[in-house]
Amino acid sequence: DEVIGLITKTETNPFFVKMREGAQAKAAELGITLQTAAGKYDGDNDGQVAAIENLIAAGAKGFAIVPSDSKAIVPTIQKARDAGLKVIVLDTPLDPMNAADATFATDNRKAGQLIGEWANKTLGDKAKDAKIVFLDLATNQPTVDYLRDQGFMQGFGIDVKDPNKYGDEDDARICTHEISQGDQEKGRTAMENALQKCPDVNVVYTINEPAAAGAWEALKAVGKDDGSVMIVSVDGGCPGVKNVQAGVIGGTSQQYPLKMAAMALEAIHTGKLPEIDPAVGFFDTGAQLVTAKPVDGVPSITVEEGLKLCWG
Amino acid sequence: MSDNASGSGSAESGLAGADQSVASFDETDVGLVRRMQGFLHQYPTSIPFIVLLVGVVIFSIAAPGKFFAPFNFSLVLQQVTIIAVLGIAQTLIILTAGIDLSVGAIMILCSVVMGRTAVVYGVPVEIAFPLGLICGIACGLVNGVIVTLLRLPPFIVTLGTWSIFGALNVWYSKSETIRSQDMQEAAPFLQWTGSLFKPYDFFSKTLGLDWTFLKGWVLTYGSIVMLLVALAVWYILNRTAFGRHVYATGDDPDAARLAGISTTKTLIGVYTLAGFICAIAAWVLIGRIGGVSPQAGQTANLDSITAVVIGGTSLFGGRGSIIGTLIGALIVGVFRNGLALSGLELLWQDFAVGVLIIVAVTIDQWIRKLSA
Amino acid sequence: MSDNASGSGSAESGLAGADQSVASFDETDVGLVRRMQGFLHQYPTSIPFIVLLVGVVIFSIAAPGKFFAPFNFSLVLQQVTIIAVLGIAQTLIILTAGIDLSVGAIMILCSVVMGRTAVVYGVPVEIAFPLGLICGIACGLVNGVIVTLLRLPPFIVTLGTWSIFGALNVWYSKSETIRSQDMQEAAPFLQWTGSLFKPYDFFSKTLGLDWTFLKGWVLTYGSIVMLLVALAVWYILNRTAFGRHVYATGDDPDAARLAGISTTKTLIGVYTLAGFICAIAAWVLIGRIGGVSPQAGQTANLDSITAVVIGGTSLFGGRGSIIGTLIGALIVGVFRNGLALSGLELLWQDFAVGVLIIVAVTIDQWIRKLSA
Amino acid sequence: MSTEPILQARGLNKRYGRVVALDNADFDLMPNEILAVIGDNGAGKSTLIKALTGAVIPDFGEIRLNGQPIAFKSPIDARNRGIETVYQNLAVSPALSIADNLFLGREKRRDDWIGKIFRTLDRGYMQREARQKLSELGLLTIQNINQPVETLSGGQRQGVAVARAAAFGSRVVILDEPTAALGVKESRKVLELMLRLKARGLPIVLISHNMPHVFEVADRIHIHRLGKRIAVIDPKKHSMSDAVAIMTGAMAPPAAEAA
Amino acid sequence: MSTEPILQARGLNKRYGRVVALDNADFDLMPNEILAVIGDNGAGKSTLIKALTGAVIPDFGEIRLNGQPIAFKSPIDARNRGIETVYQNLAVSPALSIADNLFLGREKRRDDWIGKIFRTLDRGYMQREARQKLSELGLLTIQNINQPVETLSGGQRQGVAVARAAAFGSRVVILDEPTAALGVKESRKVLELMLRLKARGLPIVLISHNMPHVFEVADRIHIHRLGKRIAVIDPKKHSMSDAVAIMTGAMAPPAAEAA
Ligand SMILES: Nc1ncnc2c1ncn2[C@@H]1O[C@H](COP(=O)(O)OP(=O)(O)OP(=O)(O)O)[C@@H](O)[C@H]1O
Ligand SMILES: Nc1ncnc2c1ncn2[C@@H]1O[C@H](COP(=O)(O)OP(=O)(O)OP(=O)(O)O)[C@@H](O)[C@H]1O
Ligand SMILES: OC[C@H]1O[C@](O)(CO)[C@@H](O)[C@@H]1O
Ligand SMILES: [Mg+2]
Ligand SMILES: [Mg+2]
Repeated sequence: DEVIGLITKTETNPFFVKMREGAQAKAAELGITLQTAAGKYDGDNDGQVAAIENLIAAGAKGFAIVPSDSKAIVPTIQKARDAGLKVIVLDTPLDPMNAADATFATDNRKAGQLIGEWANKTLGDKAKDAKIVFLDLATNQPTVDYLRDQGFMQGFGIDVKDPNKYGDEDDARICTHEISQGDQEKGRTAMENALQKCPDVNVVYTINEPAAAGAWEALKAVGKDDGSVMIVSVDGGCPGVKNVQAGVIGGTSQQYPLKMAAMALEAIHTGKLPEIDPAVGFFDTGAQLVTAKPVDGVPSITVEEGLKLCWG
Repeated sequence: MSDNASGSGSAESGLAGADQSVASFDETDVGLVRRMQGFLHQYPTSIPFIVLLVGVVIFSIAAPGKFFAPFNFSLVLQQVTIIAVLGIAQTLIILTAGIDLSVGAIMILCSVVMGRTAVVYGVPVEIAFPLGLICGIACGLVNGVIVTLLRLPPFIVTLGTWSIFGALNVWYSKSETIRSQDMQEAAPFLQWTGSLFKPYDFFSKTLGLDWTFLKGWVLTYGSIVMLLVALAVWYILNRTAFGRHVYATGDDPDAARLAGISTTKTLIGVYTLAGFICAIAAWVLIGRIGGVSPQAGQTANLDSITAVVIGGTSLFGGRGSIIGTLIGALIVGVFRNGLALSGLELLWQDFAVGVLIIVAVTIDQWIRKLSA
Repeated sequence: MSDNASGSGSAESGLAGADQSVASFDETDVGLVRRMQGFLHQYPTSIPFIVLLVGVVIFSIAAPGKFFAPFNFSLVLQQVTIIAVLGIAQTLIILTAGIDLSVGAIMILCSVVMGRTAVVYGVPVEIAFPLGLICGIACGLVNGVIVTLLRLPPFIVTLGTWSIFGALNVWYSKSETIRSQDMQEAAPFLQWTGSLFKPYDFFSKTLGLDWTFLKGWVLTYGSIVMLLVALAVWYILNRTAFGRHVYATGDDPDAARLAGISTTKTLIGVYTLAGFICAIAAWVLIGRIGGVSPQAGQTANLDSITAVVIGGTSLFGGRGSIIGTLIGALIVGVFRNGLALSGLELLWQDFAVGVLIIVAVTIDQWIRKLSA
Repeated sequence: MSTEPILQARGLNKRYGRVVALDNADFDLMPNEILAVIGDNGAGKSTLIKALTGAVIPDFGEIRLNGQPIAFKSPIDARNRGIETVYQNLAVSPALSIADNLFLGREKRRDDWIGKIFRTLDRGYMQREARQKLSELGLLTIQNINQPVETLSGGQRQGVAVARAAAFGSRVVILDEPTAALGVKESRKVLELMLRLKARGLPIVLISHNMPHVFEVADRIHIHRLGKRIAVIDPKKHSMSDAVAIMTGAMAPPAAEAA
Repeated sequence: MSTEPILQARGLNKRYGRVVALDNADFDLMPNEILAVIGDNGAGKSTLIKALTGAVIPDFGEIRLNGQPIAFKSPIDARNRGIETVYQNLAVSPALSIADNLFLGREKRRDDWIGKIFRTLDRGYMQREARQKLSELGLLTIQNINQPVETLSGGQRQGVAVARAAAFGSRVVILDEPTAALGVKESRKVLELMLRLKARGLPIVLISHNMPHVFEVADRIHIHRLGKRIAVIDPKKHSMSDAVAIMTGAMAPPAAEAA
């Protein structure tokens, strides 16, 4: 009886729940046992370390993991590989990336860049005196957080200074960075506070779609749901794509968690890894911009296409 | 033995004609300070209120123009509403010397039950909403029954049910978000707590009063629900027998039992009521985020306990008040909002919140000592 | 008044020749059950141990072959080490009727101080390591001084310092993780707690003993450090005057003060010692993850309190033990590990953890009642 | 003594770990009598009355109220049957006010419709009553009836507990050292109160170390020693000195009256 | 009364909100005397001795020890100056054992090198001593010296507190109703103990409602009423009846001795 593991960051984020559903379907198809685990919060390294150890104890063939702390987990992954387990990293690459057997992920910087470029081109001339609010993830800036944030800035044409850190820029168009913890309620509070500082905001970058939904409620409450403010996000979950359709979110970079998980299980089960471009270093499961208002020079898919590919 | 000692009988003969007057002392010293002291001594909940005012003054200076504005005050009120409602539930529990780690989980579970039943399963909101309330009552009842019948520490029980309710949430919600738009279509009533009440419009329309000073003030109906819940619980605690039993149970459970109170009934009542209030919080939550998000409210437990403790309620039970909790929630809300507006770097905002919490409670204790 | 009543003097004449013997009752009923009862009554910490054993038996059946193996037991021990060490610190605080929400933050801050100072700033580990320990002592001292001098509730104080220490962590660490490889190069000593001790090899090498039953068992030096810390704190609590003062302070602080104990000194001592132990936990943490992760340990507070409470220590102070906390940490570790190996769906694992925690403590209370 | 006892116990046992607090103890309370229970410190008097009132569940032994076997599960059961007790540790709620404590568990609601619908308490009534009950006990130094009980002096606190039992006892009143902390004047009032209750037909159990008090009011004296009743004596036939001698083991219990 | 007082207070005041507990109270304790303090419940006796021993900080007023003005910040200060007190609420730690309570705050370390280096307690010694001290008080019913104090009977608990004060007082011993919960035999032992302490040269303050006890051992009687000392009388010159009459306000305090 073959055991393969899947370890995600948390258990409640729909992104990971869908990833798990994808893995479950694949496991049933392959006739293997899937053992799942998750951290207790986004950033919980110790929970993931214990999960890996338990998989070793369970005699698993290998596992896929979305690392909470891309550096701190490395020695434990090494331990698992030494014990003969195949390890495939999903969503958030390790540092160094080659510490895993393979990485299947969204290119988060690119995901940010896509919405940044789209926002910039959509605004056109107005882009040069835009007022931008950033609803980021957490004070300690985990990888996804700065990758998407800095990617957006690069796409929008802002000088990012240190590309692995936000908050050090001096572009006048940046009005404020607020913390949303990727949560809808906290996203709303963050947007409310941002509105106090930047009453004339017209672009809102959000770390993910729950934060975007919260921001929308805050904007709606002050009558700024009239199209004067553009929200961009990352995820491409079904509620998010529907929000694009409804005009709540202007554009979102869609990720493909089910694909990541299914591919990973297949690869561990068969022992055959897909072709990986050495220049990138990981298998890019792709990020596509979903928007109802495509602009030239920024590849995008329609809402209808997005809805077909969406998760959760 | 002295020759005077001839039993208690002889001593008592001295009692004839004993003074029957009640002790009384002249209250001559009635300067302003003493009157202030007397006031604070009699109304100790006014003390955290003073601390709150101090906070408001400081931030009005630190973030000029932005912080001190009717609109911003309305915002702060909206931002603290959920934690305040949960804080009321938590106050009830903490007054009995318990603690409830499951309030956040109950709230999410009930919001999922209300929202998903109505929107995804298409059940009329007239049924889905009461179902959500029953969910809260049931969760609270489970807590209460385990705490009393198995005689386990509330910390353990609610730690366990936190896990259990959380699992049920994942199971029932399938971790799927419900969008504000879908909610608006299927069950707008659930969003009502998020809609705005404008006192100026209200008074000018209904009573024809042109109270311009009210212009700019807005309230969500959620905030009004919060105030009503607070009022009701205040009444229960202070004006009914059940309320007295809550205090007695928390103060000294053995004494309460010996005095003939059923601490079991009291505790089950408290946990159930708290569960019901968590369900109300779920309604307020839906109003605030427009829809349902199964991952919301993860810090709600600690935040609600914080509001209670800053509001002056003792974690050891038997001492505290609902008004304190409301003010406690507001104090934290004002600090967070004020610091966010102050433009301080995020990292130093965290630092400042920590310092301010300690300072606030220090001032509180200091005034209390002066007025003792 | 009856004519017999002629004062206490006359009553006391009956005292002459009063029985001077100590009350004694025949201990005839010494069946097995009564002896078991007597044993449990005298050694109440053996009760959670029984619960732990029950858990082990159940999982050995539920996850056959996988759970009951020396390798897996070693794993569980490694997994609970950090929480157990923090739990020891937390036990000290809780025994004084306090609570420390900052233990996790102190641990992370100290691990960052140790690791970053050595690896990034290139300071010799002989200095960086003590610096980390001093960091812990300083944090604990800050908590203790605020709690005692400002007389604030520990909940508030440590909630505040949690924020403060957390901000200092972000500031000093720049949120940068230190990789294991870099640590190994610059300061391997800090990783020592993660290296393996193999009892079989040890005994065969040093004493030439071929104890085959030990084969397969491994321990990290971190686990050994944990045991040593537990032993030392147990000794302090039970065999020194300071330890008695800790219990007395938590039991009834007013009585302790009236009895002539300096509760201020005792509390400052306790918080400082707890801070020091958190710094030791930081060392164990570095060993466990190989490097330094500035965002680790967010649930460490709750987890450590859970271990303490499951271990039978009262949140109201004055009653509890270190051994209980170790077993409490192990119980949770065994549940989580056993459930993970059981192959249950994640969601139902959470559900089961909740149920098992409640069941475990129910059994504990039930045995206690039988042995009372 | 020909009538049936109101409250009776046979062979009560209670042990705490290795300590035996009750060792086959018997007990009889006759109608309309004041029964004193005396004994050394630690003899088991308080445990006995706790066992009789449901505050402690005896390991074994039988209790009868009016001849019916009963097994109180909690003090509430006893109270519902009209047995009112002042426990030695008083059982007051420190943070609650004097009035709250007096009416704890039988709060008075307002008589009007508000009281019916909203279950509003009649606080004015309870405060007035509380003040009056305490004045009856001579506790005149209490200046503020809404003062929390924890701020009262030792004697005032005891007064609150005694006033509560006296006000509500309807079948049996049990007082465990009710005057221990009371002054001369206040003790006298409590003794008078006991005689008044007895005149109203209530039987009373009085535990006390104060021999003059005991011999003044008791109709019979139950002597407890080392966890059991060793004698019941008639205070008119025995001197205080005898009682003390029996209680401390200096004298053998009189044969006829030995329990 | 020509010698200087050991412990003296003038014009002590203490109010709690609207309640005045001490109202310009004076106090004098002479060398090698037993001074009784009597007064109604709530008269302020306990507050007075709390103010004298640092357990309560008076609002104003002056305290002198051996003629030196002092301002104790806490009971520890008083204890370090040799003043040992049994408070009315006993101040024992319920969860700690009898032995632990007796030695609380002055634990005995082992004499050997282990004790020096590891500060190990000499538990055997403390247990033996504790057992002996309690036996001296006639508390023979205590079966297990390692029993937590909370499991003791009311009287046994009081015995522990009294034993502690008696064992360690070196300059002044203050006893606030030390025999309230004690039996006849045990009370007798405490009175004997007081006389023994006095014989050793220690002055003693005894607060009690038990007039026979007071008149038996006291050299002088301080009468407290409504927060102040209203008289100091000589028990040889006044009867119990006079004392009670003065204390309750039935009789005017004797002019010469009025404070
Ligand atoms: N919870 C308990 N655990 C252990 N021992 C107990 C407990 N309660 C009482 N005891 C013991 O039982 C014995 C009887 O106690 P009890 O309180 O009944 O005595 P008492 O006769 O009321 O004494 P007193 O006159 O001092 O009040 C004592 O030795 C006491 O130590
Ligand atoms: N902390 C407090 N807060 C408010 N009032 C208090 C406090 N402590 C004492 N009092 C009041 O002060 C007065 C004096 O109390 P104190 O305890 O000194 O009396 P006492 O003479 O010792 O009486 P007893 O003989 O009953 O022990 C009482 O009326 C009491 O209610
Ligand atoms: O919280 C950050 C996490 O949230 C997601 O965007 C899903 O909503 C993930 O891709 C990311 O890892
Ligand atoms: Mg007793
Ligand atoms: Mg007193």
